[in-house]
Amino acid sequence: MATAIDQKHCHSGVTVTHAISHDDVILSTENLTKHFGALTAINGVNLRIGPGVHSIIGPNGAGKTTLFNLLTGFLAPDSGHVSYRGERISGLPPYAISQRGVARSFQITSIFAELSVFENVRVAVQSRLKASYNFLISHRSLKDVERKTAEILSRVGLENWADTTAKNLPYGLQRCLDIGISLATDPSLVLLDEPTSGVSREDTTNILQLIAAISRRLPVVLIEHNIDIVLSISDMITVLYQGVVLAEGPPAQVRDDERVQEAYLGGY
Amino acid sequence: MTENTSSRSRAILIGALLAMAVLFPHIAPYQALASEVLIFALFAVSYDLVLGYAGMLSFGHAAFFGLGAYGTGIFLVKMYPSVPLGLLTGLAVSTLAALFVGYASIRRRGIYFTMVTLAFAQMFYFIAFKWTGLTGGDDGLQGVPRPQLGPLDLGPEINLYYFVLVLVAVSVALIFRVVNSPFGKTLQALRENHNRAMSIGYDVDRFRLIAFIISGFFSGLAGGLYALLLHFVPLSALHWSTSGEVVVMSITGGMGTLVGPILGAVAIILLRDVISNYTESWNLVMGAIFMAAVLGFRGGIMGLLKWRR
Amino acid sequence: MTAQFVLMQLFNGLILGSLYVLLALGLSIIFGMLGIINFAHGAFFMLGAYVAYTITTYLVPNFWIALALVPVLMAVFGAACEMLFLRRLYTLSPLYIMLFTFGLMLALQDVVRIIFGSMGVPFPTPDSLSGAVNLGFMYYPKYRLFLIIVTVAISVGVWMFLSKTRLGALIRAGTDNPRMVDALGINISRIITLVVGLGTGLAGVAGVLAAPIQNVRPLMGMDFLIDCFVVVVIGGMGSIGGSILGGLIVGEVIALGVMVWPPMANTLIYFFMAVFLLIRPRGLFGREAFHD
Amino acid sequence: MQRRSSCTSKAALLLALCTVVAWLAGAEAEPVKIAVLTDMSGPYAGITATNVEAAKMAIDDFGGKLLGEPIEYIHRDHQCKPDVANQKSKELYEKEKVDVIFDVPNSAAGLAVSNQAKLHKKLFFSIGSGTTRHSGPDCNRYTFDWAYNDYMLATAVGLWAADNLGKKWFTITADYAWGHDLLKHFSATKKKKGGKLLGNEMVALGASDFSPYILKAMQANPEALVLLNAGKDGINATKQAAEFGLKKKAKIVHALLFIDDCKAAGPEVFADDYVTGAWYWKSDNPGSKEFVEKWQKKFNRPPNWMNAATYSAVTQYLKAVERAGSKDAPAVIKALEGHKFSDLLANPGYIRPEDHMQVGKAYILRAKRPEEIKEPWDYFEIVGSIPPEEAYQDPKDTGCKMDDF
Repeated sequence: MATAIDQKHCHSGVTVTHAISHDDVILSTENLTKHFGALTAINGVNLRIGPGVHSIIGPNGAGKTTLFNLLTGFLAPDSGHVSYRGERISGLPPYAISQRGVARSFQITSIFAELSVFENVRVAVQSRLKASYNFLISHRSLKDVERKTAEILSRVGLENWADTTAKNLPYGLQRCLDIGISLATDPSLVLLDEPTSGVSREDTTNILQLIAAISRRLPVVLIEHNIDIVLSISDMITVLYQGVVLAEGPPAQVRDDERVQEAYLGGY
Repeated sequence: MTENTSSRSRAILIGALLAMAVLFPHIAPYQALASEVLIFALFAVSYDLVLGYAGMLSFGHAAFFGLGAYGTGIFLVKMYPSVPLGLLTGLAVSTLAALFVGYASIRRRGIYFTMVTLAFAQMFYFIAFKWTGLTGGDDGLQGVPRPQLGPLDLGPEINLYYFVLVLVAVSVALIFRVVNSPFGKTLQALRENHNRAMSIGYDVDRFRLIAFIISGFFSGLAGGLYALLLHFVPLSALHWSTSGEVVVMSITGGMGTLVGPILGAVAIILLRDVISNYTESWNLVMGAIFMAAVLGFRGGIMGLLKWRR
Repeated sequence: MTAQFVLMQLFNGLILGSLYVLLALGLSIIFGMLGIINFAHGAFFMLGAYVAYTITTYLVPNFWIALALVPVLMAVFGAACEMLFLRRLYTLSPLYIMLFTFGLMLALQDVVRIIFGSMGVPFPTPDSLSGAVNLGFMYYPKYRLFLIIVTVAISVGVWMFLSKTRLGALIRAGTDNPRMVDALGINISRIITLVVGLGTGLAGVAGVLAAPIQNVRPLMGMDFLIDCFVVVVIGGMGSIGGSILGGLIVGEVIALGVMVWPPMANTLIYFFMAVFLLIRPRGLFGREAFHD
Repeated sequence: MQRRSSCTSKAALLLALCTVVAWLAGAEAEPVKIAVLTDMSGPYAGITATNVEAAKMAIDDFGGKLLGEPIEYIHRDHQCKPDVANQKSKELYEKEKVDVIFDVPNSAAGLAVSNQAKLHKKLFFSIGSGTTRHSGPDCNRYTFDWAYNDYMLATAVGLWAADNLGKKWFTITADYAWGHDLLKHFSATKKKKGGKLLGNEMVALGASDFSPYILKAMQANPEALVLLNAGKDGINATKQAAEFGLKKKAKIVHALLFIDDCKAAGPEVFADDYVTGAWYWKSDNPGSKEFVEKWQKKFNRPPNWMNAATYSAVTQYLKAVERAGSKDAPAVIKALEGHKFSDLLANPGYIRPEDHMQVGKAYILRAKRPEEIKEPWDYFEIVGSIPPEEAYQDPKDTGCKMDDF
């Protein structure tokens, strides 16, 4: 497993630049803040996301998932804003943000349980079409959608499971399907929330390979618990602690940061 | 793969259903009951679009059924004796009502959605109850005519049955189409996982609203036909118990299958009619059937059929 | 319209509200636990009145004994229903459990009709509580005052039980998150039985208390059931405090509506609920619904 | 061989001919078939379900045969739902080929069945539903309204109350068509008698709490509180009126109250209240005692006045068929129109040809106090009666335009 990760690291490592130049920034936040009652979950966060794999780490309750929810419109910030390709997207509903090209997966597997694997992806591919509102034609008539669905399925390694009902998939494959659904929306940025949590070693390898493959085409933002994975796969790491950015930089720099070590040890 | 065999078996199923529908009034206890069964089958199918496919437990569908009936009835009684125009009026009224109720309630989720739909339906009931000049109040809207339709005399029950059959068959076919359209597939996705559907770019509330309106449209058609069948509109068409009835039919038959709610409507209406001829305790019998249905064959009649297979 | 009348009307709202509170409490905790609307709740209410009638007519002609026995008997009945039937259904969609309770409602009402007839049975006010007392601003029936006191006592009792006892804490935890209680190694199914029993017992008490001022008949629960849905929704599904406050609010809305435009009084609560839910989507103290 | 076959064919022909003749003859003497369509499981079932027995008894007492054929009988439960009533009436007229339907309580249901009777050109005797529309704007040649209507209920007791209880009244009205109808006729009576209406409260159907209305009534201090409601509403209102002590100050007058209500609520609830009745089981009309005795023997309780009305309607229908010599609807209708008779219900009774209302005396009943009741079910005392001319609206004013066949 270690070798696999190392290899990936080599692959993606090539594209890394330390400071992302202004033109490369796809998504950025400015002074993003969110309170839940007395708790400040996210506090004045400034993020700049560029190409490659950008990981967000931090102990439980650091505000990682809240950050994702703010980026994708599931939550509205109390102050500050999110910009995507120069457009302010905070305040937009989640579907509008998705339509602009930001895809996400969820920490707890989020698929369409009673539908077939094929249908899970098909409906996501279809989401880009106005035809989704058409209730007078057969869904089978959208041939392009079917073709693209098959393509996505093979990309995430589910081509042999197309007719299986999603809830009957083995857990590791459900996580792949979750990622597949995100990819099917033709995104230009992918946010993955702990894609390997609760997954067996073997499946973890598969998923990491998948992420690496994706990151070659698209920028990926990753929330991940496993420090080893993070260090091996990321081009950039942001450390959140109690809603504040504690440290930011390439893996080596973050690894050596004393505050990070302290926070992490304290957090666990 | 199984595409061919499944489409052939589907064709056989549809053919068998249609053949049965044509013969039905001759084997049903009486002809008018056969029409009633069809009308409630349509009501249940259109309700299933909302409950079974979009996953919204509406408890206010009596409003659309009842307003369809009143719209049709009032037009026929007070304005002009034409069946198509009457039905169109009923459809317009119920669709508008569905738009209004849907718009107000669609953002609520779960049980709160259910209760808002109930609240609006109760208000329509109250308005119909009070506006006696227009609706006849609790005496019902009496004396709805069944004017000649071109060469077709709708007076005899058997003629009305075939008229109803044609409209119901076309409607059910349309609803089947809706369910298997890109739109219908989206509905099922958002029923399964609301947040996921939103995160892949679907304006979930909009889909729910459209589904609600389509459902209200066909419920209104069922209501309009009911007015023709009865020659009058009972106020009870708007009562919450009518909503309860269609929910029960859907669940008993098997939600999210379309065929299930049809079977549910057929079974419940026929059973009730027949049982009530033999015993005053038909409520006890129906209650026992519902309980046994849930305990015994889960997933409704359709679940039972699948399980047998 | 005199001030005295308004005051009296507020009092009447309190009485009506009291019955709603008792019914809604049971309905609400069962909802919190199982995530279902219990359609049989109105039938439990009716059954409570009939059990009291049977006790006072055929066993001991004493209202107080009936008042003490009925909640216990009804709780046992509810718990039995849970253990015999509902328990088998938890793996299904809540809709099927609702259909089951709907069937149970029809069956119970009809069984009572077959045994006691559809016209109902007499149920006089107990002698010690008949007549009126002078409240200073008006004469008010003793029985109604008694009803308010009992409701307050029961509400406080339920509140104390749920908030001060260990068992109550478990129930609250179970209502919040059944899985968590299970994870703590506590037998959740026993807690569910207890909650259904408690809810049914509360419906039974409401039935006994309503009997002297209502026509005791098989369908008496139907009139209350839908109103109670409104109460529970306004209060917030699964919330104890919400049921109490919601019950009183609905009682007062009806009572005050009666003064403004009587025929509208019963529909007013639906209008009120619709507007209320548009402003406060989860009711007063509501949480996310179970099968949201 | 040849001959033999011709022989058999002749025999077959003869047989066929015989069959046809027999069939034709049979068609000629098709038996009279009557149906009772009533509420047997809904809210009125406690009053009306036994009407089925009353009809059977009437047929038995008639001899069970008419026009040389045994009388056929069938009944259906409409569950108090107008849509079910409407559908069941179609079943009865079309599939079961009944000649007449009796009863159909609930105004909406009654009106719907009346319309079906007209469409099918068969008879309908409305008994349970009280709406004046049957003998008013919605009258038709095929519908007869038996024993009572809302006008009679409100007017009779109003006239009597004005003379005997006092002229200051307060009304509590059930807020639906039936209640409004009663209020209209009651107010007219009040005007005629120079009474004074101190106030009226409209109460939503299904309201279980009457205390605010009782309180308003008490403030007005009337001599009589008039309850224009029925069934559980009547019981609830009366229970609560007693609770607030209103009964100590004023008499309560009901629009509709049956012995079954007294049994259900307990006699102390209605003690000393007044109501109109079309009949009471202690009345001494011809045949009344025999009917009650028979009923007592069979059901161990006396009949209510709906039962008597059903018995009377069925009997009068059968007699009309006998007079007409045919079950043909127009012939039977002509035999009924303007007919005068005396039976257990009405002594004398008269079927007005103008609006098909069957009229008779209206009885004023007083509910006995518990200590006055010496015999089970003897809840009422007849304290007066109002002649039909006063109890029923003049047919000129009903708004009925009787149509042709």
